[in-house]
Amino acid sequence: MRSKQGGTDSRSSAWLAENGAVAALVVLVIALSLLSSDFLSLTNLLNVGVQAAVTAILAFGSTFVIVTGGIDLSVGSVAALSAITLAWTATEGGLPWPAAVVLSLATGVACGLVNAVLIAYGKLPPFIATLAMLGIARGLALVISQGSPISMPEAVSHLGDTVGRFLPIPVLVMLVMGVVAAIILNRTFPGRAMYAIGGNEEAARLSGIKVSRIKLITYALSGAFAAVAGVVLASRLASAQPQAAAGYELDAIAAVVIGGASLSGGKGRALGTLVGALILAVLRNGLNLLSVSAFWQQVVIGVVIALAVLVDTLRRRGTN
Amino acid sequence: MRSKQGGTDSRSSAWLAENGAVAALVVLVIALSLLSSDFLSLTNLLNVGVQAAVTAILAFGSTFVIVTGGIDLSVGSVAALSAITLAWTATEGGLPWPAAVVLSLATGVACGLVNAVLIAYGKLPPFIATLAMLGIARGLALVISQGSPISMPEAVSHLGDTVGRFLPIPVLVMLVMGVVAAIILNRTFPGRAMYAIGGNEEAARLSGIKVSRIKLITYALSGAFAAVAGVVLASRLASAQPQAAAGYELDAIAAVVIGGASLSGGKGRALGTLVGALILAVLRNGLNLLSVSAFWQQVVIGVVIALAVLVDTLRRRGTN
Amino acid sequence: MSEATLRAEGLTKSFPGVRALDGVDLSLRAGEVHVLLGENGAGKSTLIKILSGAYRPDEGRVLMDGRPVEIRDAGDARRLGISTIYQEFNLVPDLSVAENLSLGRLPRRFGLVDTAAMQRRARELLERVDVRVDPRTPVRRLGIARMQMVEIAKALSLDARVLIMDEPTAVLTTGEVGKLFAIVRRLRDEGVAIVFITHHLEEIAEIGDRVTVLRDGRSVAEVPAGTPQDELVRLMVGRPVDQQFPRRPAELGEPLLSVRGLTRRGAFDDVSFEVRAGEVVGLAGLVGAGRTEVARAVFGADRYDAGEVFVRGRRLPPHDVHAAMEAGLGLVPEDRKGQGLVLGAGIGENLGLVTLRDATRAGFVDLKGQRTAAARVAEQLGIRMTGLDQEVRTLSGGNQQKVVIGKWLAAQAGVLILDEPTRGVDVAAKVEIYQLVNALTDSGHAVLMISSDLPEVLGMSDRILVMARGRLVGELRADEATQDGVMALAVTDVAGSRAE
Amino acid sequence: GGGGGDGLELGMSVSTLNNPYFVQLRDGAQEQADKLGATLTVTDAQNDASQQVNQVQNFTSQNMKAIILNPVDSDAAAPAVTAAERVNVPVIAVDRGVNGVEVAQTVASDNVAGGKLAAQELAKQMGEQGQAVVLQGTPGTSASRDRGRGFEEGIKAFPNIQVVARQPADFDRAKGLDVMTNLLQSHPDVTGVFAENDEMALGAIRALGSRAGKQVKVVGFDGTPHGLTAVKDGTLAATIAQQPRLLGQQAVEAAVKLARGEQVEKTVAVPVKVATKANVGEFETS
Ligand SMILES: Nc1ncnc2c1ncn2[C@@H]1O[C@H](COP(=O)(O)OP(=O)(O)OP(=O)(O)O)[C@@H](O)[C@H]1O
Ligand SMILES: Nc1ncnc2c1ncn2[C@@H]1O[C@H](COP(=O)(O)OP(=O)(O)OP(=O)(O)O)[C@@H](O)[C@H]1O
Ligand SMILES: [Mg+2]
Ligand SMILES: [Mg+2]
Repeated sequence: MRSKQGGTDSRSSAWLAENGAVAALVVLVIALSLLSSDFLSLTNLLNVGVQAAVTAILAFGSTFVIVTGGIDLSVGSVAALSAITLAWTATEGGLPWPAAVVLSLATGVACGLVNAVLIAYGKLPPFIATLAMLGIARGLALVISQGSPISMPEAVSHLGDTVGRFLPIPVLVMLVMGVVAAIILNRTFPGRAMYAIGGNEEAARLSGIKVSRIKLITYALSGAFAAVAGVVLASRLASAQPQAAAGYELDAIAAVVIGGASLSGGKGRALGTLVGALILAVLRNGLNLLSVSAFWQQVVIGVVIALAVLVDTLRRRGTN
Repeated sequence: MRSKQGGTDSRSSAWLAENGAVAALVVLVIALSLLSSDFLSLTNLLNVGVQAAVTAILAFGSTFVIVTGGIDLSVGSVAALSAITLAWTATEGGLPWPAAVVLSLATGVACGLVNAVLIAYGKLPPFIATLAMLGIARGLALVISQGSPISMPEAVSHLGDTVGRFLPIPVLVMLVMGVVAAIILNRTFPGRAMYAIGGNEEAARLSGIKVSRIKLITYALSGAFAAVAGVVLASRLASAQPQAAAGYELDAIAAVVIGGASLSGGKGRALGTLVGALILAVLRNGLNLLSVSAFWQQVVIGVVIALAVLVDTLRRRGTN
Repeated sequence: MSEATLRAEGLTKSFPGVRALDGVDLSLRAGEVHVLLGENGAGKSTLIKILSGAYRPDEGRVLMDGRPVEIRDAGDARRLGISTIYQEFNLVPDLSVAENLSLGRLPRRFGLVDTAAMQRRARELLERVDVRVDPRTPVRRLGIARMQMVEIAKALSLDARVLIMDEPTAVLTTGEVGKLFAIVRRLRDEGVAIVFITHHLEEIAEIGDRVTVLRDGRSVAEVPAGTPQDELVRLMVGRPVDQQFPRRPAELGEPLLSVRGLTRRGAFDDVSFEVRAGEVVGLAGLVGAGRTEVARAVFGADRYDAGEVFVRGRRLPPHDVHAAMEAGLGLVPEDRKGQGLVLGAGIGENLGLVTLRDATRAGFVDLKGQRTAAARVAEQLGIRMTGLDQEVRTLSGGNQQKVVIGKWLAAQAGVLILDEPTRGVDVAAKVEIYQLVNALTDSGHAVLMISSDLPEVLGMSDRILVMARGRLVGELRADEATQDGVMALAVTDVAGSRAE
Repeated sequence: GGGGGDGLELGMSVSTLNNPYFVQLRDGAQEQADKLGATLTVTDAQNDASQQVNQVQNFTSQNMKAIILNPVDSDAAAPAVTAAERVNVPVIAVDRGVNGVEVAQTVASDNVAGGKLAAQELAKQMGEQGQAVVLQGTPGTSASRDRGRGFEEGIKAFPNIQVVARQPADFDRAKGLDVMTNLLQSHPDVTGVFAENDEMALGAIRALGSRAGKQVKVVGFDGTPHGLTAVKDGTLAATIAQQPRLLGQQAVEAAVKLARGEQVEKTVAVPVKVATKANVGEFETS
């Protein structure tokens, strides 16, 4: 129940209620720092950040799509295709690297636009359109690269380094993309329109929102974020791989949903998505540190994901 | 517009409109028989049937779930776990094979029930609950098998053979499971309740349908069908593999959606799902016959899936 | 009077299996309230959806100020100054009231949404329609009546030349209707052309200037608003309808439903009442009085904190719809789209939903029996459809409402709770429904009827309970109740009874 | 512990455990670690190069004394190695090399050479003539690339053998079965099959039925237990045995030495061998 007293208190609890995954993350971090003495060091935490970066950036892009009630299965493949495009045009193609970077982003956007056209004008279910793109983009990445990894241009590879002595650039990029996603979602017209479309597409249309145009923007953004993720990934590996980020779409979607979004649309926030991606990364990092046997890891990851979201939904039910 | 004359004509066209994917399948079959002289032989068509079987059986199970508006990502893993359970209990465990088969089905049902409890009582989004199960079941399959394939008991392996000279048993099993799924969906109380829940869960609840109980049945069925698929797959290979059917969940969902279901629930039919699975199998078979290069295959599959569903949605728009 | 602001000529629109509009003409002048009248499914909503750009006509054209115009989408309509309140809510449940009010036209500064300006605009608009609600509240939390007021506020925010209102009063109580009419009169005097759709005939004389009557997708007459109601009904239905409330009191029996001390903090407090066999009990109150909440709690749809519910002397477990139904309770919910219907399923399917369990033998559903029963109910209520397989989504609003009621008629509930049962239903069908209520009580069943339509409550109830702010504040016998009497109770201020 | 590796903590990142070959690699390493009294932590990178980088980073946070890396991809492993060597943790590459940076030791069998051997053995068994098909692994993986390249180079020497189809079956037994079934429709006269791993080969054998080992010769790759059994049974004509256990053992041995500050060879080549019915007894089949 809402009360008028207790401003800060109820605000912070309201904030927690809306960003419930935070609680799960905190519990996880506490548990892991008790279980492993290596966990709570600065280097390790930065590692977790770096390891979360690619998933988080993909997931920010997926957040737009999921907020509109869609789904994007192609993000992993598009990330690989964009990275391959960059590396190939910069090496074989002989383009200067800034041009290659632009081309790589354009590739991501183009894939997103194709998805959007199929969905908004062809009326394909997003699942099918982006599943098709999952195959197409992956196939094109293989075709362009002839199946072999391509070295990244030196200049771009520095994206995998650190600034100063500590701060890894992937973490920086992740935070910047998160802020961009948050601003788009909360403060821009297309962002608000995404919520309206996901909440009630017909109402959005009858309120004069150009639904198809907003969908174009949505999937283009998802493609662009995927391209950034692909470039960050390739920079970390110093090489663009045609098989990179395979299967990451499920991680990205999981991060968004753990972060509080609903696959039926209308809900979701960039901050929640970040927390979702961090939960996944912390979990994998922790299992490595605890030397959980490889076969058991998948079991443990599954159990912990279920528990994390369970904690969240039960707590939410308690407050309501 | 529907007219009162022309009974049969409008009936068959109404049937086509509801089972639109059939048109796409026909086009595909015609195209392939023109492109490859080997395609339209009885043996090859039976091959296609066998190759569709596992996906189709998984997809029948997913149809229940998708009709209720849920999603089941765990079917591939559950199939592998069930097959491993069978093989392991029959060889290492020394159980007689009929007992092992029952145990294997029970394993599938148990996985489904865990999914359902998390979803219906824990209020987890189906995506998260079944993603967790995807990891858990796969992990358990690896743990039990220690990562190595286990031979199937001889008796069960005959499931991969043919009856008489021609009819492959996997095709038979697929057809039987399809009929079972169709009857459950169309004629039984739980089936009709699934449609109501997928169409409007609140309205279903206020009409006296025990939503949680129906969800238990739904996911348990999905698990049972996954177990059957796993056993069929392992019989074909004469060996249960811990990594079998990895990634099949996307194929299964794609088959259901190509078959006319909607991921938002309330729609879907067993026949459509069968057609969806056949489209995927025909496509893969055709690409092999045509010797399309490995790198291009994924591109072609993506394009054809998009086109197939596009044809369907455009035609549907035409008639309305 | 002057040249028509908006004219529609020969509008025709077909859907699969039905011609919804067949050459309809309409002329709308500045400064008039033009009432559209017609049975459920006559084509009123289809007509206004063409004017607002939601549908494109198959034939015909629309002129504004004598010039033909193309209205391809909502944006076009807005640019032409046409603003519409649809019959079905077009709000986004998870967004705030303020954002819904600015949907599609968010105020922007430096490219970013100007939240402060949005809140300011929302406050002004809510003030104009006199609704007290925090603009930051998500729309989902508003009751249906207040959602309607938000819709009205949203339509007003456009400062339109043409304002179209599709059954805005269907879910409002007398108080809100008064507020709405005051606004409508002011706009009319400012020269706005207003289209007004209603099934409450008494509202026509009160607010209307001219009436266009639609029947079977054709415009059959244009008459002044002062036309006697009997004549309007004859034009609309094609035959006279005796629209007296035909309540036929039945013999009272045992108490079938007793509610004792039912409480949910923040919603209702210490509610106790009884409904006896053969009785119709009306539950009246202002919007937000908590009637819907009480009904849902009794039926087991929601939790409650304290109190007990008995049916035929047996105590019901709380929050268990299935048990309530087994005991013989039924609920026709107020929100037909959200709670009553499976929109994507067929009419037959929906009508059979409640009886699905009973029609099951050994796991298999008797589909044939279900269909026969559905066909009978559809016939009885005069549901206008192309067949039992037509998707409920594509029915007209009133016909959807008939389906919601119909599925409970088929179930033969011992105690039927009706929450706004005749919302959007035309006069002829209303009488049908009243007759069915009579038949229920004649055969020893009981009915609890919640309605914001005071004449209906007064006309159909044997006893009237009045709620205010979550409490029962009074009880009136049918013969002693008057509109003023009920209203006086309904505005009782029960201090501190509701946490606000 | 007899080997004097007491309590040494070693990390090992395996490219995938969804494949018996790598399971054997791990088992070999584990046995050796147990024998030497070292503690070995094994992680599964699930064929994802970046997850592997993460795992190596995590090993360094855990202060592992040496890291055994079974690269998902030779190129993509370089940053992981750099990260480890920055904090002076020696890295041993096993099964695949690392391109671009130097590791303390590379223990590998040569996939390209193995591919060539496969071509020669297949040609021999086919009588140096006829039609052959290739079942390719997951497109874009280094194993598929290298084995495929070796095979193509090797088969060139036999002008009377025609490779009539190359189709991917993703290293998966079920897919091997389906793809082979389909290829038999369009190429009924094939007499030779090269599968880029044993799993696909075993699938192909299912597809061939009684023809396997008689009219049609199938050559696999890896020498997994099931593969070797099939060789013994005569259905699999040959497999290129890589001795994964030996690879694992060698790697752990080197890791323990390095952790104790001793010197090791830059490269250890564990030979690939052709296992045929004649010599299959020499290979361990457990
Ligand atoms: N999208 C649609 N598809 C098919 N039929 C439709 C569709 N929309 C409306 N109809 C049909 O058109 C006819 C006119 O419907 P409309 O909604 O205009 O009626 P109405 O006059 O507004 O009725 P009510 O008073 O019940 O609101 C009905 O028979 C309805 O079933
Ligand atoms: N003044 C108020 N302050 C806070 N919440 C309110 C207020 N009035 C109503 N509500 C909320 O609105 C909803 C109920 O509104 P609703 O109008 O449906 O009630 P009702 O008594 O059934 O009235 P009606 O049947 O006329 O719609 C509930 O969620 C209730 O808590
Ligand atoms: Mg209407
Ligand atoms: Mg109400």
